[in-house]
Amino acid sequence: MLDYVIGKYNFWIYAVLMMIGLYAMMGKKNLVKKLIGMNIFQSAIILFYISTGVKTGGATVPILMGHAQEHGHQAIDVAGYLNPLPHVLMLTAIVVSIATTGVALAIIILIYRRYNTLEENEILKIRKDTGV
Amino acid sequence: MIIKSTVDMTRQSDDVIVKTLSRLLIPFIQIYALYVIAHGHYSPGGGFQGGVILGASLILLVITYGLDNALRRMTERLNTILCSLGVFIYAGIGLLCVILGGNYLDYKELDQILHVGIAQARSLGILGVEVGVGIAVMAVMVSIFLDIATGGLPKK
Amino acid sequence: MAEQFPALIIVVPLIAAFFIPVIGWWKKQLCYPWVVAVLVVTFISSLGIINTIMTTGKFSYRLGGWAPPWGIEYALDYLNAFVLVIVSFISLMVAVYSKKSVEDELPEKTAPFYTLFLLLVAGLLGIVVTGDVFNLFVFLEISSLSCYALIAIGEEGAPIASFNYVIMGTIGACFYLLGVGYLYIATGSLNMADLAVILPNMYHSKIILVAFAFFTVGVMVKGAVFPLHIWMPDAYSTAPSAVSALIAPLMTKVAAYVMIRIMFTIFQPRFSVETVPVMTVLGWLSFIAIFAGGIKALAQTDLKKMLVYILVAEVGYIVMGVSVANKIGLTGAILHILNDAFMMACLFLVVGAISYRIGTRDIHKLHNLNKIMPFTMGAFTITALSMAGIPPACGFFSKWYLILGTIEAGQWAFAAALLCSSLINAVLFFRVIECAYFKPMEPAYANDGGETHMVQRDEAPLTMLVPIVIMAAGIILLGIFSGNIISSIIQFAVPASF
Amino acid sequence: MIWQLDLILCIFVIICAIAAITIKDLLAAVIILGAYSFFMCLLWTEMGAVDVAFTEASVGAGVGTVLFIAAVSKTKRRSKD
Amino acid sequence: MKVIALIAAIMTGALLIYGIEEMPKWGDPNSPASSHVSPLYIQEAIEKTATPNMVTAVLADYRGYDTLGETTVIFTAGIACVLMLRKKRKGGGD
Amino acid sequence: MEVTILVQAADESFRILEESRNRARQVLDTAARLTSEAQILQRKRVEAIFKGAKQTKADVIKFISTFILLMGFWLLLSGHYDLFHISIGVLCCGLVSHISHNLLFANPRAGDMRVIVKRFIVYVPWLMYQIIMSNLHVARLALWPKKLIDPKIIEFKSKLESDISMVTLANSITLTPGTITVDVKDGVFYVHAVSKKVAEDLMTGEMEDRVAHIFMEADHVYVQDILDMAPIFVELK
Amino acid sequence: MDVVCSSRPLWAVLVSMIAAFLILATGEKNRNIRESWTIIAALIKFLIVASMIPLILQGKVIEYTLFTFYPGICLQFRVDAFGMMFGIVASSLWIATSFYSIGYVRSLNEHAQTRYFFAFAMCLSSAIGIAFSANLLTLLIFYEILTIATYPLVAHKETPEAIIGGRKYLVYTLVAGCVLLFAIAMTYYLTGTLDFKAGGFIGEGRGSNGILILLFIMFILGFGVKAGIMPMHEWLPTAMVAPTPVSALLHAVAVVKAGVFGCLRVILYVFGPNLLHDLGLWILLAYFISITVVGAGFLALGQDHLKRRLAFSTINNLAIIILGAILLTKSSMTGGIIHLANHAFMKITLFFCAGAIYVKTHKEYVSQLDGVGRQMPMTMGAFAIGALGLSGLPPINGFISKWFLCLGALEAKQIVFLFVFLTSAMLDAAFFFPIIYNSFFKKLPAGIVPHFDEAPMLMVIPITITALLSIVFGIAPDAFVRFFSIASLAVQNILGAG
Repeated sequence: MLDYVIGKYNFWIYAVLMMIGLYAMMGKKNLVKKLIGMNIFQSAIILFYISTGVKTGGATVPILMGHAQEHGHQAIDVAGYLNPLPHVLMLTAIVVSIATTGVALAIIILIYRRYNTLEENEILKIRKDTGV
Repeated sequence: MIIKSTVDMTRQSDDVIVKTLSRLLIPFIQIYALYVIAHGHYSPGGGFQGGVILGASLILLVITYGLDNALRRMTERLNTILCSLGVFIYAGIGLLCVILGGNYLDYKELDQILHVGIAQARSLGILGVEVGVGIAVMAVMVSIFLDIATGGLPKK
Repeated sequence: MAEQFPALIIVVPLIAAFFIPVIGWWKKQLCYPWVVAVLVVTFISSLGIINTIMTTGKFSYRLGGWAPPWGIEYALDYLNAFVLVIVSFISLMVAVYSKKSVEDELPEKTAPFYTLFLLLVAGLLGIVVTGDVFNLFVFLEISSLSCYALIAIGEEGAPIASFNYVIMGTIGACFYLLGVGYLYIATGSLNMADLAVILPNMYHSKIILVAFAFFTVGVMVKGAVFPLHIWMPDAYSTAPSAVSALIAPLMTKVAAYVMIRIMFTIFQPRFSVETVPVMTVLGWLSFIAIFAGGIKALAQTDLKKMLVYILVAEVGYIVMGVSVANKIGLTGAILHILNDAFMMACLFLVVGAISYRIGTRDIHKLHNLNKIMPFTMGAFTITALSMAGIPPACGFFSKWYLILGTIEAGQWAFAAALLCSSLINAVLFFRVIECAYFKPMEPAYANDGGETHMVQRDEAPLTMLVPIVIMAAGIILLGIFSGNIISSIIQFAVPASF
Repeated sequence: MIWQLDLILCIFVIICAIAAITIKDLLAAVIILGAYSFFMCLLWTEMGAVDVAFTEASVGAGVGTVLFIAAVSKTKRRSKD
Repeated sequence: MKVIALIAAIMTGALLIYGIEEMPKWGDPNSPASSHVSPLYIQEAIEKTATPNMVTAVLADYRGYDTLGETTVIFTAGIACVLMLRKKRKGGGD
Repeated sequence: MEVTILVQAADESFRILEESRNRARQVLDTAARLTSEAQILQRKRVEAIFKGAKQTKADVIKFISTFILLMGFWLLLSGHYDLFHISIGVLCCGLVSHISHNLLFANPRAGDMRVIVKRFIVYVPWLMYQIIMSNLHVARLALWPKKLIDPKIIEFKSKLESDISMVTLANSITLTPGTITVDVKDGVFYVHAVSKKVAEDLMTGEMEDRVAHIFMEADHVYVQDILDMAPIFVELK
Repeated sequence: MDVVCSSRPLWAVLVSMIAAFLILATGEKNRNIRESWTIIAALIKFLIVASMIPLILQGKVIEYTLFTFYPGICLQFRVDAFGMMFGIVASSLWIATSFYSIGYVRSLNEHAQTRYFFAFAMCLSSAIGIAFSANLLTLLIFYEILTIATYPLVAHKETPEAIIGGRKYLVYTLVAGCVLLFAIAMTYYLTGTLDFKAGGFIGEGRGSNGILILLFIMFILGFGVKAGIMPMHEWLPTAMVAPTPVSALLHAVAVVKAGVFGCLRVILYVFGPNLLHDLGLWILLAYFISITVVGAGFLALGQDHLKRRLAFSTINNLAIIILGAILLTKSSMTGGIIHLANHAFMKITLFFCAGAIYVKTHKEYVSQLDGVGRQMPMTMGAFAIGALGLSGLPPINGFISKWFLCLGALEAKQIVFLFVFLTSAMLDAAFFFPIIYNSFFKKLPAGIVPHFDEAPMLMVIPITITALLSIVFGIAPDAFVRFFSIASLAVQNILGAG
């Protein structure tokens, strides 16, 4: 049990981060807060992916060093480099996350223009009052 | 209904220190961004990161020197064209590979026009693609920032 | 050239979309013909693909020339070729239709609108055509992002609806991404075909189970399956009419496609049906969805809102077909993807045309609409009959297979739900038809023009009418030829493991 | 990969995340989000994902925060929860 | 809403933690993630693409299509903001 | 009777005279105005040509110096000195210099760069010395806090003119421990000083003088400017 | 049994459908052309149907397969003796109804005539489709088309009560359609086929007795709604708000007969006499139907509205037909099948008369009819013939069918049902005789002088013809189209197979 908790503590931490993000996305009334939660959620997922690429035992960043560059034919030690694939995927995910944030912020500005508030419950109230 | 006056991030800053320092820093930021794009093969970084930094340098320009000054350097139209151009470079390189007889984005076909060997052709293909990404990301970042910070480019 | 169709079908709309902002600066009027021309090319490519598949069988396309588990692969089989044709055809029709409604609703934003329109279509096509789970996520985001923006420029209340959609959609996409991550941890692969080979050895694993759960929930959010549909009614009903006509039929259908893909291609039916109780849960959720959607729709007076709630129920149909997990039920589900895409598209187009001409969508204010817009109302009636499951319109046939599927699975309640739902649909649509065809003018209204006041015929403009009529005709033709469609395509599209 | 550093960074990240969603001043929350991104970026560097860390530094802590600030300064700074 | 959010978050967390149990050991070089597809990238990248940074090689070449998608996502976001917010500027453009 | 007629005639003739004089004056005025307008236009044109020529020359210089600076930076960063990478570097530097040359050297009155750089290099050790000295002072303050700490904001009007010099001064003040530049507004510095001694040190104005010296301001004639202008004047004449 | 492949059944169905669209295309402006389409189509249809009689009488079966929906299910036409019976009735009476309708709508100057004739033609088309369908699914398709096509006719008047009537009609029939759909799906699941087979096919499937009973109940419920079996009859009197030709069509020719036809198909061709005997279902149904027979008769007595009285009479007679079939003896079946035709002729006469009276005098209630016979002797004469026929008096054709039915009851050794038949005949007499008596012999209210004033010729001629035909068929049941031979052939097939 102890091993279950400690040996994989980082997974626990990602889970906690994701929960925080998800809670903020759904539970917070303020729209910007929701977006902050969204960013936290997304980066927690990214963290999760990155940690799948980790290799213990002397693996370094996935950039070929030194002479290996010149002598491409010599065998490259696979265990010496981290797994590049999750990094690639997460680059894309970060981009997606910033793009989503940008669009969402633009929508927030549209909302603010119309209702002059960013609190979800107030907006709902205004909408109910105006009957739309 | 009184709309609370909001802070305008695109007004010219009246702080001389900020203005001067950013003036001095921007060219270096830009060259660093281009360095990041060009050296994506050897070091961390690449088109996306470089593009973001390049965009950030322009955003800095907008924040310190105001929207109109910045737009004189990078007009709305140019920005839009760069957005499209960047992505088009990427997609266009892919399409070029198709035209040269390979599959989509198969850079080894570029060897036919570059005459450098397959691995080098791929490397150059990657570079070209990164440049496209950089341009697109730069333009888009600036565009998004302008839209959000000004609420859609108000009066001149 | 033919072997390049899979690449072209995505790349052509993408590249075309990149040109639109430039075209918009130059000459605004050119955007529309450009989009239509591009979508025609796309449609032809999709036909080319399905033709290739029907003559030579399924094939794959390697992007960048890299072998599958390492590079990205397009795996084309009957199922996605079929959905491709649907998506490209309906988007073409909506594009043709969009001219007047865009001029009317968004006069100053033509260029960005059409850019996003094409990007949305490209994203949807990409989701369908790709054979890589992560690539699917990327295209999912392309389509979602353009969707958010397109919805947000709708009428009053659209931005907040769109924001809710952003939140829910991001949760869905992130869950999907988490699912991909768990699968990746367990298998190290991202290729669907590769996953399908690796996975059967590890069905007992909890990781796989969790991955499956996240996939399911993520796709359910995107596809607005019942309890996770809450974002959808507002978003779809406030969007501009051309947009809702595009996304309402396609977004949900593509999500349903992804669901079928995940459940029966990546995972074997053996896993999806036996190892996890998800099918039962899904079945009952769709059961509730069918009723809840129908009942909510009954409460609406806004025609578009009503359609949106019906869409919830229709998604329930497809999910129900998936959840019974037998060959005939799945046939019904796939056929319903086609039929419902047509019906929904037609209905939303009609509603758009009505609000363009009459300026209202209140179902109680549609008096004499059959005289004002006879063709539009004709199309509406045909679609309504189809929705109510009246043969020979296509809705009947998908319902028929779905019912057969539920009976074969022994789920009597589901069959009953399907039947009740067609009754609810009948009530919903006959309310409108009754009002449009049989209710005379209201006295107060009639007094203005007097008894002799003849209602002027004021049909929707041709660019709107043509797609509507084509869709309506399509509904009948699909019904009549549903046998041929099943025997030549869907029969093979049902995953082979059944 | 030093697990002590890893743990400390993780804890910082969680603290930042909680702070970012609880603080009522949105501008402060956004800045804390920037800090969160920065810690994230450190964490990734420490895990060897330099490219991703670089991207996060430029995007999450850079442009992302700027966009947030722009939006907050364009709207309201106070939040009610 | 807060309660629902809390429940959803806790359920998600529970699901995540449920899956943790059978995860490969943290940083295991022989885990499937590190041993199925990725070794080839590490071995081949320099030879096939002359790019020492494997991340770049994979990003722009092996999975270049993803990156095209990614760029398109960014482009989409830019155009989306233009569509939603951009107003006509007096005197600027048409 | 005659008298009245005479008077009338005289009045009339006076009036006519007056009118004609007025008209003549008007004509003269118009002529004068037109000439002066023409002159102003002429002068403006000359000024424009002069300015444009000056601008172009300054631009070229700015471009080249920016380019050199950036290229140095690039080479420092790059670490790949083959033809391919250097040519990319040249391309990039050219691009950045083109779009940003008027940022790095925005002030046309910046004077001779060589002189500035030389003087700046001389200035740096002095600044270092100052920093060390005030470090010691602040350390003493920190150790015996009660006696000497007397924080206050002092303000003074600087004689510096250009932005760059003011920024240098402000940063120098901030760099020296104990003092922080809070704000600079229209040449007035608001500095937060931690004790009386640092405030007095600052108020002696030595640092300001040195900065002014670097940038050749306030007590310097703009020799370079005149040298710049001379050939253009010659050409124009 | 020889099978002949011919597209004639298809054309018989299509002819009126094509006519319907021609009518729609011609529109309101060219009335004569529009109505000539109706008549031409009616004649052609009759000729096509009649041309198939000789083949049928030779014991052959005409088949035509249009599409295959799914392995084992086709859209298929098959003309057998029983279907021929219904087909010939429907197509021949359509001619009469067409002429009559033209007279009716023109003299009342109805609105929306194009819609009226369109729906009318569609109804006939689907009625023929029902008659000639080869399997349950085809039957269902046409059955649903019939439902929908009838709706505009019921709600034709566009008054609130017409709309309510339409609504009620739709609710009843659509619910029935759903039940049927389920039952058919179930049947397919059990047996893997839906093709009708003389003597039944469902017993060969894998259904347990309980499920078969359930299925039977569902089938009867489904078809029974249109046939007006007692608890589900409510829509029929309400639908009397429709114009009289529609009522005639509804109650005599197409709609209710389609229900009865469906019931008989199920009883005789899906379940078959043997199975029903084995399950003991027949006796239950027979008692159940008897309630309708007697109940409807008593209810009819209480109606003052003429058309409503006729409606209850219809319910009564339809129940008799079903009762005849369910008694499962040779004579009773023959009687039932032939009553299908005979009742049609008599009832249509009665409705035509009611319409003619309404057109001329705007009288709708039985109590108002005093002395009408003197004003409209031809009409009332025909009315008398129809009424007497229904009461089973020779030499009118009602006598023959009732005779066979009574014989059947004796054959089945169920004296109860003999009394049911007799009671029904009595009741028929009881509620028709007063009308005839009053109209001819009762004094008019004081001050009104009766004068000879018949309805327009276009109405009177059809009335006369149908009345005369009733007599002719009563004297020579095998005249012209040989009803009797066809009916006995059908019975022979069923019993022979069983």
